[in-house]
Amino acid sequence: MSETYTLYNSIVMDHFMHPRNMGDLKDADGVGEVGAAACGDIMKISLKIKDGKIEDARFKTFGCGSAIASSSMATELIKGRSIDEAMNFTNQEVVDALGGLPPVKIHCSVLAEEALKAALEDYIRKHPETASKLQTPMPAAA
Amino acid sequence: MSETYTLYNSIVMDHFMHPRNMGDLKDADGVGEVGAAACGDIMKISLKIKDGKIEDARFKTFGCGSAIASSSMATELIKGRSIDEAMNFTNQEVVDALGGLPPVKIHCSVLAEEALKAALEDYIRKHPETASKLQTPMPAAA
Amino acid sequence: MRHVYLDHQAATPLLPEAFEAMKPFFTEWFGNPSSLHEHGLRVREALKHSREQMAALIHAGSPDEIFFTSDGTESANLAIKGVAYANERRGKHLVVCATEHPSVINSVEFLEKQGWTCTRVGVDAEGHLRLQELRDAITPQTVLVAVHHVNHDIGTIQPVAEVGRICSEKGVPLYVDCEASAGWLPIDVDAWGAALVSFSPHRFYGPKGVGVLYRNKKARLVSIIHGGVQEGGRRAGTENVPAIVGAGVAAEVARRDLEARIAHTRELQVRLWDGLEKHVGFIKLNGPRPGPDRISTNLNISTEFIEGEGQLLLCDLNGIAVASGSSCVSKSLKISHVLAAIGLDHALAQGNIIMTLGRDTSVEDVDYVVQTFARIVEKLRGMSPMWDEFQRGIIDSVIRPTGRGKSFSQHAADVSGKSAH
Amino acid sequence: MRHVYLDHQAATPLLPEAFEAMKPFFTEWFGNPSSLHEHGLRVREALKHSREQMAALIHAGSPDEIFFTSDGTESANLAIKGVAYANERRGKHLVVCATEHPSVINSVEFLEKQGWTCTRVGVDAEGHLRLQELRDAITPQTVLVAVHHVNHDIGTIQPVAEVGRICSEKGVPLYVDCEASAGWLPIDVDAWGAALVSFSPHRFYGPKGVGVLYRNKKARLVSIIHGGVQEGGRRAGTENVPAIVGAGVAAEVARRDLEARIAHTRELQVRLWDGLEKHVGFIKLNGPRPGPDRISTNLNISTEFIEGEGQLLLCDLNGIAVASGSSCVSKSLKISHVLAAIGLDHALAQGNIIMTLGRDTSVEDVDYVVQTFARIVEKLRGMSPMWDEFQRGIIDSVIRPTGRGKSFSQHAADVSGKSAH
Ligand SMILES: Cc1ncc(COP(=O)(O)O)c(C=O)c1O
Ligand SMILES: Cc1ncc(COP(=O)(O)O)c(C=O)c1O
Repeated sequence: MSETYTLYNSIVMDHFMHPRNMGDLKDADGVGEVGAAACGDIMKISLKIKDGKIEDARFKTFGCGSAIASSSMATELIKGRSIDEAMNFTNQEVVDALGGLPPVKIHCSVLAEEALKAALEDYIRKHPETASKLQTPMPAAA
Repeated sequence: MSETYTLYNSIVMDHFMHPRNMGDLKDADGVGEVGAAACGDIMKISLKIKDGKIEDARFKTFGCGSAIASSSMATELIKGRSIDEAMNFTNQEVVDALGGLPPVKIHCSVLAEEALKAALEDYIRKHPETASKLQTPMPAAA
Repeated sequence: MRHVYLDHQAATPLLPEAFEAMKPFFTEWFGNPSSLHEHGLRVREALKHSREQMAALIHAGSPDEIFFTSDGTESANLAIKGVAYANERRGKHLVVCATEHPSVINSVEFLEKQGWTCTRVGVDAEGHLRLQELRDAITPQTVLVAVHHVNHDIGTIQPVAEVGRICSEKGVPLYVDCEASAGWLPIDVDAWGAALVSFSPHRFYGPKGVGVLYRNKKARLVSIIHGGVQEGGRRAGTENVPAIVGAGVAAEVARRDLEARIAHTRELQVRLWDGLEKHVGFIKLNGPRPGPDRISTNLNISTEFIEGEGQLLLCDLNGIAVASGSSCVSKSLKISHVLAAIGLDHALAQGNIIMTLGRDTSVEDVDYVVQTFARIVEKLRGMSPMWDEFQRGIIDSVIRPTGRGKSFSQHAADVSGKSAH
Repeated sequence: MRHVYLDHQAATPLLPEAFEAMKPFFTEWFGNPSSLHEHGLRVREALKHSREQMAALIHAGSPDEIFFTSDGTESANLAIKGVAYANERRGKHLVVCATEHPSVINSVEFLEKQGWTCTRVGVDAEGHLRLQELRDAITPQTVLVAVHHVNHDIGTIQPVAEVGRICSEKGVPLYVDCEASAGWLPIDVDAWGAALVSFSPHRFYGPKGVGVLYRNKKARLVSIIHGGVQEGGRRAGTENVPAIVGAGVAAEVARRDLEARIAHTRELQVRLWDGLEKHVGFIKLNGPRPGPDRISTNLNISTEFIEGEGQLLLCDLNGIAVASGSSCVSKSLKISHVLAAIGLDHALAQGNIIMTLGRDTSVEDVDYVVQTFARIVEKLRGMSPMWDEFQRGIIDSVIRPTGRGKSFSQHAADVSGKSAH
């Protein structure tokens, strides 16, 4: 391999080669699995939530390099956030933290946002008592 | 110049570079000047005729390399022939003697034939007594 | 780290002897072949020689039937549009194979916008053109049949000689795109009865920047790039002399080494596929098995439960250069229309990798690829929710169905809310 | 024997520094830019760099506005047809200058067969486009105006900036063919307001096999060679990487040396024409005098009473490479349509020779050419019946009429039985 000629920038490549938080959480409080109809990628995010805070996050991804990097980065970013903060998470945060993605690959970061939201919704569905405390209204199911 | 890379074969190049019989005949017995409408070439052949034989021939040509070579070769070929023989002269003789011409340049040899015939006609016009002795009927004027 | 280049379908290194032959034409013999002086005439000779070398490679009757273009794509465009425009008054119908390269398919689509109609003939699961369907597709308005020799994606060798017989029976000219076969398989334009054949020497160790179109003298063809009277009036524009010279050398070497190249790559192809099949589970070869129906250089494989780009990237990081999807259009990241045409399950089309062998590939290279690829697949499956869900019986395998769980496509549709295909 | 190459309009030798830059891309960095692995990505970078070098040469706003094709002819075809097809619904009328290169004229003729109409704007005796005629030719259906920067035949510099003003006033995109000027004159696409500009680096010491098309982002353009998604979908086909790399270097050197090249060739141009005018009688310069209206490299001369090919051949035999008629179409031996458009007398069009200077041409070269050419003319006039008939007062000179005799054209018509034009 060459250091200089890679398809993605060095942050993306690093997250692709050494993904953070890869795997499943044994006793996940919320799990979201979403797919992108356009490209066929599938992403799954599991969350451990305690006292309204995301304590831990894991991902599994079937998809291209930038999809893997996006889910790795998304789980990194989300850890420690409150549910409310997490509900306001957008794909742009992933793109920025990765130092940019090729235009044709922006949808990978969108998928990461969607997987996270799906996991949060799953948590809220299972814990209806939390819903009333949310400042952000729950988004319509994808 | 390179010996190998020339537009025409070596015979044509030789006749172009060292034309035979170039010039005018002081007391020509017949002179023909013809032009090719297609390419704009002009060729003039002068003949010295004695006892029904072509004693000498000269040419002047305004035209491309193969036109000059064709007229040079035509005058060479025609010397010593009888009027009758000369009347049967065709451009193919020129082409063959030159070792071939590019297809787009065959008309140069035709022009040489025409110039020769025009010179012969001029001679016959000036010497009507010769016409009756001809075996070949005189061609219609070009 | 070992470096193994397995993307010979996309590009090949220039032969040193071809480069040597090209060198003087850059700075010394730089003339324009249209010039009437020494500089022009010298390079005109060189073009003539290359034309002879091309004619010999494909058994063309005369070097005058060889036209130089800028690449295989332009040759395909010229063949399709040049014949269509030349025969406009006779008819406006074309017949092509559904798995042609985009340079053919998209040329045809362009003509369709201009009022032509086209029938796309289907293929079987291994990519073989359906001959009866082709025969039935030809109408009195058909002015051209286009069938590739070898598929660029899955390596299927088409029954070109049979197609040629049908075409001559029906009196319709046949165009054969030989881009994926020239230099790697024997080509005999006369035996096939082909009116037009195209290929590109950069696929067999020639330089980029030149394509070839063979046209039988009897076939009508008009130019599509208009201007000067170069290439017998069929391709205007200053000829790429050095590339044409190098291409000629590459053609000559290809002709000389053809048998050896086939034997060498066939051996490696079998070894590579056997190794992969043994060390990587849930893997499928697309197109025919190594043998008379498949070109010796190409392996198109689908690895289940993981996606192609990740495989490609990890291969690259391990020094292995491969392609995914359709090598020529991988930028678009779309699943190749060839895989769609053979009816490949979406799950398998996603995990597609193309490995193409070359004359410099070695046994050690192949063994390194087998080992490395097995590790890569393991790593990616470890990250894949689909692999996990397969283990847990939620989804099933397409390659070795267990009878448990729903299909990948169904699952993908469920989680994305839309059908995956 | 001295060797003097005076056909820089037809071809130039490749710059050694360009060749050096190209070398590794043949055998080492041979990848296909569409490939997603290291080999592909490396050459993709190289294309990007060359695009930047091209953009700088013509002051384009962004390298993304630079497209690579195979040569100037293809670029012209793409500009004309690509804009015409893209705007088909808006209108089907084009305006071009009558003295465009055949790659423009014949592209337009092709479109005319497909239902477009085209107005050809005339030129004056020195080849300048008639601006008012151009303005009047533009209609609401006009989708493109095409005007070359410098005429390939007679070196006339066109008032492109004025044309640009008219076009932006009328809201019609302007395409400027810069093949005969790029690398030899400053080009500023923005100052001109040009929507499209084409040129070919092999005319300024770059390699053959690559052409350039600049397209302003606002101009609509569709591709004419269909296939893969290379060049932003506007030119399918595997890119000629080494040539593109070398072309970039040639563009950079051209930009750096532009002033020096102009000064050097202008001095030689003046010296050459002065020498010829002094030592060869009955000779005429076609196009404007050396100065702001004429490119510094080109001399197009007509020598009376003799024909062009003979001059060219004798020049060649004396080591001097020149062109005759229209350099790009000299194979057809037809008198250039440019000479016809400026109304040049047939007698003078016949005796046409084009000499184009380059950066390596020296004062000694020029003096040798003057001497040698004078001898050549003398020799050919000695063979010419026309020269003789002029001496004898049968025909008259066009260049310096004596009032005696009929015109050459009349005489030619008389002896050929048909009108000579
Ligand atoms: C003004 C002009 N345009 C276009 C062309 C065609 O360019 P190319 O020979 O690179 O195809 C030429 C060729 O000489 C030219 O002079
Ligand atoms: C079968 C086939 N035809 C045509 C082409 C286009 O050739 P090129 O890339 O030389 O333009 C390709 C390219 O890979 C191909 O595989």
